[in-house]
Amino acid sequence: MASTRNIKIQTEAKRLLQEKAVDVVIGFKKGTLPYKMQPCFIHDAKEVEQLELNGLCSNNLAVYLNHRPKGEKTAIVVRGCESRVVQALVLENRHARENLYLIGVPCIGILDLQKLQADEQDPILAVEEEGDQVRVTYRSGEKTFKRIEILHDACLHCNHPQPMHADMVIDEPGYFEDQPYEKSYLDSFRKLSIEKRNARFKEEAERCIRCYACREACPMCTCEECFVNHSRPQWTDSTTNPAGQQAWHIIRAFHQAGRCVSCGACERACPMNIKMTYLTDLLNQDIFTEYGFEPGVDEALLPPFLTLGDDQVKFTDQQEDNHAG
Amino acid sequence: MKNCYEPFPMHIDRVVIETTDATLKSFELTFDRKEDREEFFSKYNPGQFCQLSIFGKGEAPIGIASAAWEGDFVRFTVQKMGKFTTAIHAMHAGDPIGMRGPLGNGFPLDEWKGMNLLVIGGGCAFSTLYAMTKHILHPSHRADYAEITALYGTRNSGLCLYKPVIEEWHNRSDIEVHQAIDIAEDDWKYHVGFVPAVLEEMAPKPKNTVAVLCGPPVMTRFTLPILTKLGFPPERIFTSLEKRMKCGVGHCGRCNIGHKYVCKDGPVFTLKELQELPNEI
Amino acid sequence: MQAKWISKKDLQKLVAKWVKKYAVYAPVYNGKELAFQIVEKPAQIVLDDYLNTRYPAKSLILPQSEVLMKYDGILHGVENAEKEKIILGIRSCDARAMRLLDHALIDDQNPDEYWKRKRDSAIIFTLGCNEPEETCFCTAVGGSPFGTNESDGLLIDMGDAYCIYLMTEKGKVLFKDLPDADEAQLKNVKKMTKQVEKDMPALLPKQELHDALMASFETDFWKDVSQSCLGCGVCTFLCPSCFCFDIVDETVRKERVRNWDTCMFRTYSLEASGHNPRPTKAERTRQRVMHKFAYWVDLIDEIGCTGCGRCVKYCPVNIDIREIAATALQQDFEGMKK
Amino acid sequence: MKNKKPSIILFQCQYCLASMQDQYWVEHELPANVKLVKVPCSGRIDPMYILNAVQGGADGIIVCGCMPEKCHYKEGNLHARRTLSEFRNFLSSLGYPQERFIFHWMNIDERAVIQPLIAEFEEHLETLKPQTLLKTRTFSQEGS
Repeated sequence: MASTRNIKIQTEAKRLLQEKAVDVVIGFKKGTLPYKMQPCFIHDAKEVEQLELNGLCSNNLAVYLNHRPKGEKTAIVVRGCESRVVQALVLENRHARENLYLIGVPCIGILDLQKLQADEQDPILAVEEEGDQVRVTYRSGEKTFKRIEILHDACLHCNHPQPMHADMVIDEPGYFEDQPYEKSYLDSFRKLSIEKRNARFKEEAERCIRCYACREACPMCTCEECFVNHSRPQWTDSTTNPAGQQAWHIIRAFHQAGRCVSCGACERACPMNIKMTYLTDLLNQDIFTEYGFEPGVDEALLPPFLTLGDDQVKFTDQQEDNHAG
Repeated sequence: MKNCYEPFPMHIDRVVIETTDATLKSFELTFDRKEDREEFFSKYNPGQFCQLSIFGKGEAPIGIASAAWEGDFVRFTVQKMGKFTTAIHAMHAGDPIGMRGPLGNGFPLDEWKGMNLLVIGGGCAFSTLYAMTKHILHPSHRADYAEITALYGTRNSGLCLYKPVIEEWHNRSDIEVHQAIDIAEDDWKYHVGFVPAVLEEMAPKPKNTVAVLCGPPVMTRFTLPILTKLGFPPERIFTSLEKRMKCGVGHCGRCNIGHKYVCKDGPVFTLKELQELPNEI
Repeated sequence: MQAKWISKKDLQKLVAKWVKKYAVYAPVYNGKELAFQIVEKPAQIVLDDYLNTRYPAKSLILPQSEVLMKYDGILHGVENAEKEKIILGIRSCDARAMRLLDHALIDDQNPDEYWKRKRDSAIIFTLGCNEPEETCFCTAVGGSPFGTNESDGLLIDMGDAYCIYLMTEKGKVLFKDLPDADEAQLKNVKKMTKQVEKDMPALLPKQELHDALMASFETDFWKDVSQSCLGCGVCTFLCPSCFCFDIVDETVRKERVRNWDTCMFRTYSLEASGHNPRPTKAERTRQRVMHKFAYWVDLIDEIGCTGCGRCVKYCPVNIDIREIAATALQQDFEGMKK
Repeated sequence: MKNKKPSIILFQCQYCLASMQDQYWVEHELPANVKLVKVPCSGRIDPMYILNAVQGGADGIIVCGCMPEKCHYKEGNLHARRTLSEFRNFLSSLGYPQERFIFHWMNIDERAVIQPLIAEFEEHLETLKPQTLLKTRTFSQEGS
């Protein structure tokens, strides 16, 4: 039985395709594994029944906008994070907003496979979601979780699960309400001594196998040529040694400063289960404190590294103060 | 067994600026060690290539542009393109350099004995054809082959490689040389036009003739149908391919077309072989 | 083929002896996940209730980063003396992959010294899979959870003991003092393995699939398949039979290094002129799948995928190579051609 | 090794040193432990340059740029100030404390300020241990 949420998504997709308002609808369909969903591209109104959205949809669909043919009219199923990506990319002139149609869905959160599969040697045979309950069948037996226990960290810390700037919003309750910006989970990290923070960072970064799944899964990684692929000059080691691994994680995160929407798609794509959203969250928290900016939320405000605001004045004042003092 | 990734230590003996725009230079390399030289010349067959190696800049596969009888050096003609070639263009005579090779199959010169040869080259891809023609023109090999016709096209006269030698070929009786440029120039004595068109005009006879074709992909794409039209069967049309390579010995995986590796099974293929492979050039 | 019988306790004692002489690699829990690591105490080894390691065992012979040469004015190959290795508990899919890599890296003219040296110094004991995972499909690509021709010995878990089939002299020496398995025991083993194999996916028609893929080459099939591909390297880096590598110079360390590379990256086949024979994800996905299911068949008449299921399980967007093969078999490509 | 002076990388905008004497000093008379990286504008300093210096084992980093409204390229210094100060925060959360990374915005009328600034910074760095947390390369010079 398709849930009412899915039926509503399908109905909207069908209407759009039948009216030829769009060429393609990007959404999710059932995957080949019980714990995976596949991104799908529906061109034909007859195929809309494939569309589904549940807690296993772990990708950020907005990533595909970067690869669609020019001028294509695209409808895309968006949750909170995806809608903010679209807004952020439109602001960066990556996409023409008029070619996009956002089918907003209040987010029900994304399940974390790592939490779901605490023991990797005990495969999952089935996952069933019923409201707040998630029933997982393992080879060793069945287990029921509360949704909140197995949500991905990024979703637990998400403050805008409701889709923004959407062309229509599916009338179904989400799992969370919007909240004011706060990433208090970072406090415990920030409070650690510098050695411990460094150790924590290295422990994560140095498991990296440089497959760049994080980069490719990230909708905000839009560079034509990534700095790690650049050969003239070669910016950093392309080898899996600490220098290269750390540089990759530091600079990747920094390129997302004030841009990352904290969807956590990078983490969920990582085959080595490396934690990395805390890096961009650290940066974004600084930026929020300094400039009050949240990526993808405001319709006109440019991200802090794309504009200089009234820095000329502020900076002058600051220097004059320094010299006076 | 020798480590197949370890380059021979070499030195640049001479640098020749080939073209008026200086994007093409020839480098003549000499061996630092006698045993390397002997190993190289015991294996070398025109049409093969080497991996030139500059530490810090990596390696690049470059076709060999000299015949063995020319001397104890190996010539490479390099176009300035990417990281490696820019680096080698900045080098002078006396600088050290590494070289691995010879790699690949080269032209099947023995198979061609007794036949006519039609050599068609375009731009800087003429280098291996030059090596082959030079090899064949040597008095000890010339008698093995019948008539030799060469067609060499460049964008303009300034971009023509090996000018003095080709000039000399024009005066020889044992080779017929045609040259073509794309746009007419004042004191140009030869053909004007693209290689496919000139070839059609020349209308060489396919009987007992092997066509060897090396050039930029555009030229190859338009010349192959002309050859077919003139009646050359695909198994007697030879061409040399280029791909990005790293190892040069068929291990690193990237230069494959279907199940063939350009570095190991090529770079010389007949049109027939290519027709049997997936179209991924 | 020799068959021996050893209790699990005795195997531990045996490993304790090996550890003194050899570098023994086995699945060990490293705090985050199971991985093949050097064993110090036999008790560390996880052989029960283990499906497979995430990071492929090929890394023991073809490490992700390997120094090929050092530079001191000229480049010198490095020759690290390899301590003899025992790799214990590798799955037969991964062992079969090593055999495939032998074909790829050791040819008569230019054998890869680095691979060969490590390979020659390794004794490999596979562990049969009594309970293969849902993503496993070794039987579909010509392997078996109890493949015997892939390694030096095969261990089969029989409750409190292992039945050990020994295929090579290297393997036999290490187990020479053990009693042979008796008739009844072997009969039990046969019965069990037959049952497990029966429940696994059916064998793919190798040649038919090869022909279908060759026909698909210039169709839109690959565009559809690759539509959701992100273009990361997860599938190939975790694949036990992928061997492509890149050679890079690390100027600071004065080393020439080889790193795993993947056909899924744009830069993999990009030429200096800017021309790329595989410009989009469609061609790159096609290369990955066809290399395994078509080109390997051309070369050695075997499918180059070993059915470990890692790419299926870890692909961030659930691109399933089994599904691609199955769809390709059903498609009418002649009709699709442009 | 105890007396080894802390290594400092000085990123210097080519326009901001107005005095010839200072310019000469920076280019020719810097102490051996200070390395100069001259850039066309402080806005040209990519975080990757800084990271390379950090990974190469630099004990301290100085970024010198122009005063506000004095940038040759109008607002390169503002850009540098925004991004690099954030990068400084970021590095400090991962193991490179803020005190090792300082900015100095130069005035046109400034004379002989850079010498004491470097000396003072060096003195301060000497009170800290050599930085090891993000150092991943074992070479003394590093490129950028």
